[in-house]
Amino acid sequence: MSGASKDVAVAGVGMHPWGKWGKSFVTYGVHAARAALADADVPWTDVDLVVGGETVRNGYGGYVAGATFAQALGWNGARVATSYAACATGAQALDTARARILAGMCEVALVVGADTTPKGFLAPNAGERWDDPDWLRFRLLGMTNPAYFALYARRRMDLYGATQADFAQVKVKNARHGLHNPYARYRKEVSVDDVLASAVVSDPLHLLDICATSDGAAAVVLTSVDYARRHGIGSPVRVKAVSTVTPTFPHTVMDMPNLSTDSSAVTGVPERTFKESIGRAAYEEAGIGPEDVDVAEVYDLSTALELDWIEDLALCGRGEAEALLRAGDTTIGGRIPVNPSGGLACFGEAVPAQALAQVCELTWQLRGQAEGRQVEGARVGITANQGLFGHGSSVLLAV
Amino acid sequence: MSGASKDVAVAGVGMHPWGKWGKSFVTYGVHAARAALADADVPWTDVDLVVGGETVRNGYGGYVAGATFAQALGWNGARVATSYAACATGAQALDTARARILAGMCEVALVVGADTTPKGFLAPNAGERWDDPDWLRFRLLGMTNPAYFALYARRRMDLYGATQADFAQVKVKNARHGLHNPYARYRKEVSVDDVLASAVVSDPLHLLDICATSDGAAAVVLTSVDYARRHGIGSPVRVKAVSTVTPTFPHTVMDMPNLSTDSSAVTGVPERTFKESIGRAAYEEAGIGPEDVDVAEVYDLSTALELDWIEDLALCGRGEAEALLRAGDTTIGGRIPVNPSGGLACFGEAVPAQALAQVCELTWQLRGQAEGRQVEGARVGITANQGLFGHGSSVLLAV
Amino acid sequence: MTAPAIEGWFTTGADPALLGTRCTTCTTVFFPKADGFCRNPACSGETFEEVALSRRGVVWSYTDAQYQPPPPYVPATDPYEPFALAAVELPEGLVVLGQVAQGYGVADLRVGQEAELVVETLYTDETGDRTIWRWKPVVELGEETDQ
Amino acid sequence: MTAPAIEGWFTTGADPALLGTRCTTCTTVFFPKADGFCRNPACSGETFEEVALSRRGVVWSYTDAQYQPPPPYVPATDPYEPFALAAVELPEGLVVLGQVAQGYGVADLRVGQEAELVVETLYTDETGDRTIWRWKPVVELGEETDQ
Ligand SMILES: [Zn+2]
Ligand SMILES: [Zn+2]
Repeated sequence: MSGASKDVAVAGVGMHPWGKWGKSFVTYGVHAARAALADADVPWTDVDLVVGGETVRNGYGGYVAGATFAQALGWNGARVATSYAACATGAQALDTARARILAGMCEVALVVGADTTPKGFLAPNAGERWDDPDWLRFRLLGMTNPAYFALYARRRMDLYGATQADFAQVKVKNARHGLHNPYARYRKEVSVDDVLASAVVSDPLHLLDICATSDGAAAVVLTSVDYARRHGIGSPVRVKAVSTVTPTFPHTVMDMPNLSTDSSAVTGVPERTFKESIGRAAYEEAGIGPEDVDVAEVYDLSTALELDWIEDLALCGRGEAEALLRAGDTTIGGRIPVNPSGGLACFGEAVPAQALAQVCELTWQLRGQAEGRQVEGARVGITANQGLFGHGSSVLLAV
Repeated sequence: MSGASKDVAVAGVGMHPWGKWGKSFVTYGVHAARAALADADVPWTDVDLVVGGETVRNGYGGYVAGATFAQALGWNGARVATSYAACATGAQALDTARARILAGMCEVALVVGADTTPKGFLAPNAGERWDDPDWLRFRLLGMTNPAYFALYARRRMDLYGATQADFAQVKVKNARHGLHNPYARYRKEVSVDDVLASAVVSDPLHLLDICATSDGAAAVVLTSVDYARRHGIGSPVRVKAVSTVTPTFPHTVMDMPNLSTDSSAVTGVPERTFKESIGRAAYEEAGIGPEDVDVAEVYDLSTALELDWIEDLALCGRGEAEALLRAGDTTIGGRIPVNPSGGLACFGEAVPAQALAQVCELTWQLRGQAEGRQVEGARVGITANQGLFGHGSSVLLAV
Repeated sequence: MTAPAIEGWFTTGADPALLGTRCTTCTTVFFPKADGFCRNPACSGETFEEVALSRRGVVWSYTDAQYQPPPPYVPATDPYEPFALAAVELPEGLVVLGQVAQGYGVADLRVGQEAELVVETLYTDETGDRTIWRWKPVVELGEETDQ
Repeated sequence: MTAPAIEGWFTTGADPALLGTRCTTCTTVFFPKADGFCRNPACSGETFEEVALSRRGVVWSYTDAQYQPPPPYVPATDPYEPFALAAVELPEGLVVLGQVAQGYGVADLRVGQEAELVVETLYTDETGDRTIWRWKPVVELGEETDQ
């Protein structure tokens, strides 16, 4: 299959502002969907596929999110699908839509992710579940999500000489990036001292190193390149790749919510870690290399994780991300701006919407519409995130 | 796109026997997956996409079923996806795999659905949810699933002259069909008198008119037609269509778990009901008409619903299904055998596996391997089911 | 104190009626009340006005619950007494489910027959009677019996 | 009565060890115990034998829990006392998480340092002490202090 025929067009994107609004995820999702349709100038009745990102904390309607959004927008007979892949949910939903378009089974797809999050710590459902690692890690170890993030952060310190001030600097950068983003929840400058003065949650990470959970929604209208052209969109932002690979056994990097890794004794260690393979698959599918990337949106569940991702995406060598950060290379105006949207630091996490929000931001960036946070001349952008249980995603966009 | 290029091959199918075994859904799913791979003679390491049918009652591992199965089979770096669509889950998962194959993004896909069901009535989760119709229907009306089935059954009686003995006859037929099916849970003849002597659950339906819930699993290996040919499968069973349409507003047939229908006053009634449109979309996609169908597997949540489906699939005119049944046309050996597997009557319902089990049965039928229940000379088969919230599916297979 | 089992779904006066909403753009009626966005796919309306639905309609189908439904259903009596259910099509072009009025069962019903909305007690809790809408078969003149 | 917080995951004698399983086909070791199917994708093994894992390994990383984790974590003390956590790579080629032995904190740890498995009390309930495996830093000779 030739490169061109593997493209689909991003005809429109839309979001509901992130925050804690106390409304139903359906309201957020429909708001974002209507915004994306308006952005694309595509009528709802033209949509022939709706893909929902599932939310598992909002009753039956959340399990069948695709159908819930389709009904709320008004049953129009479209095909429907609902995807779940933890934090990679939005990218999986996008890929489901992309595949149907590339297969000639659909012309206009609407992809929606939205969440209403509970207050406080993310903790497992009630009940005793002695065969569920997500329950056991709390019961046997008291291992919270931030504790996993902290393991990765500490490795950077001991192996590469990272400091807590470096981690804080990621937050400072992202807070500044998000200042003018109308969809961001937190729009306020933060100093290194602010971060270091906040409470330590799991050493070496402070409260301000760790992202919050938010309500939010994002939507993307994907179309065939043909439909976009007929619709008057001559040079749309294009999806060049969506990576949804799983790990290769043995998966040797400690992964939330597991209590252990696979053993490498018999089979040896794979050439790439799971997170490295996520980006690699996207580059291979797109025929685009890391050296071509102008801007990246990565999953900064913690500040230190942003540094991991920069290396996992091969935007610099292993152990070099702190140098990039200190040189201002990852700031807007630098060599390779990372999280110009402000990232999770400014948004907070809204699981099924997050990977789609990254695509929204890159679309605005590649169109030159990211007012107040524009990466000048950006033509290629990449996203990355990782979910639980071997899920992760990377979306490569180009104009 | 030409007809031929829209086909994918069913290279292998496999199941775990239905029943109440008290094991994890993962065990059932891996068993079925390995059986399907063995049937296809495809090594697991050749699989480049795993699609799981989600189960929402088995903890986090059930939410990410695709990844759970991929990990249990051994991380092999394949792409992964997880679909949810209530009772249509398996067909949605199949369609996700098919689209990626047709898009040239994948050659060998493994689709797995498995469930471990709780004992007793299906009831909503605990807690008060005043905006969830699935909770409200119990709280305000005491409306159980069988009560919805009973509404449809009663309409057949008042409008078309169906009798309770007709409904019982569906059970008698399906029980006989399933006698020799090694995957069926119930393999025992039943008489009309047995059905009529069982307790009335929701008038006019007796206990034996309504299907049970079961543990079970089914898996399908889908490949490109090209891969199948290279692999030595010259004339595989082919997936000709997968219909996953949503309703068209107004959806005017009372649908579980809703308390009401849409209003048709402003827009008028759509040309086809939702269930009619499910089959219609499959026929249109396949370029095959109801007159070409040799065998059907339909979702007999109740005996009376089988009669509805026969008409919804246009295998006879509206109100004529009882005549078909009475003439023995829907029995193996008749004009258009329905549920030669024994149907839900013999299996019980295992939500994410059910639509895939239908595909397994039709594959065996079209290959001539349905020992003891073979529909002679079957070359075209269709499945149908309906989930909650505007989900439904129909898969059209041909050899 | 007597109060509806759910707030704002129906009126409780002499001529009780279901309360829906009507889209101010396309006039489509919704029950239960729609809010936020109109579900007519051809309409982008976002404002609704409350509307009382017709009190009479035609039976679309009916059944009963011979076993006690699981929670969150709250049984009205102990031991459990079966009740009937009906789906009734209103002149507004929609079908609404409801329990059937006390004293009536499936033998009193027929597809196509007229039914009228009444309000009765669903269950009683520590604060008093919780009421709900129900469908009462309209019996033809001369067949009326005292319920 | 003292008993493990989870059955069959570790031994509790003088030299306690984690209990995993080894695939009898490909010899790959799993902890927690694998059963049913081997997770090595190149192996179709379905039988496993129990195996005790090495008691010493090398610290892969470490952290602590400065706030009380939510349930199902059971706090050992009231008020809550923070504890450290470590991921330790064993010679069997896998990394296993554990709390850090009592008396040690992140200041006592370093990536690459040796650690040894001990069994200590996780919490106490109505039936007695519930024990768990923990990682104890192996302090170099001359640096040993009395814990
Ligand atoms: Zn309207
Ligand atoms: Zn093995």
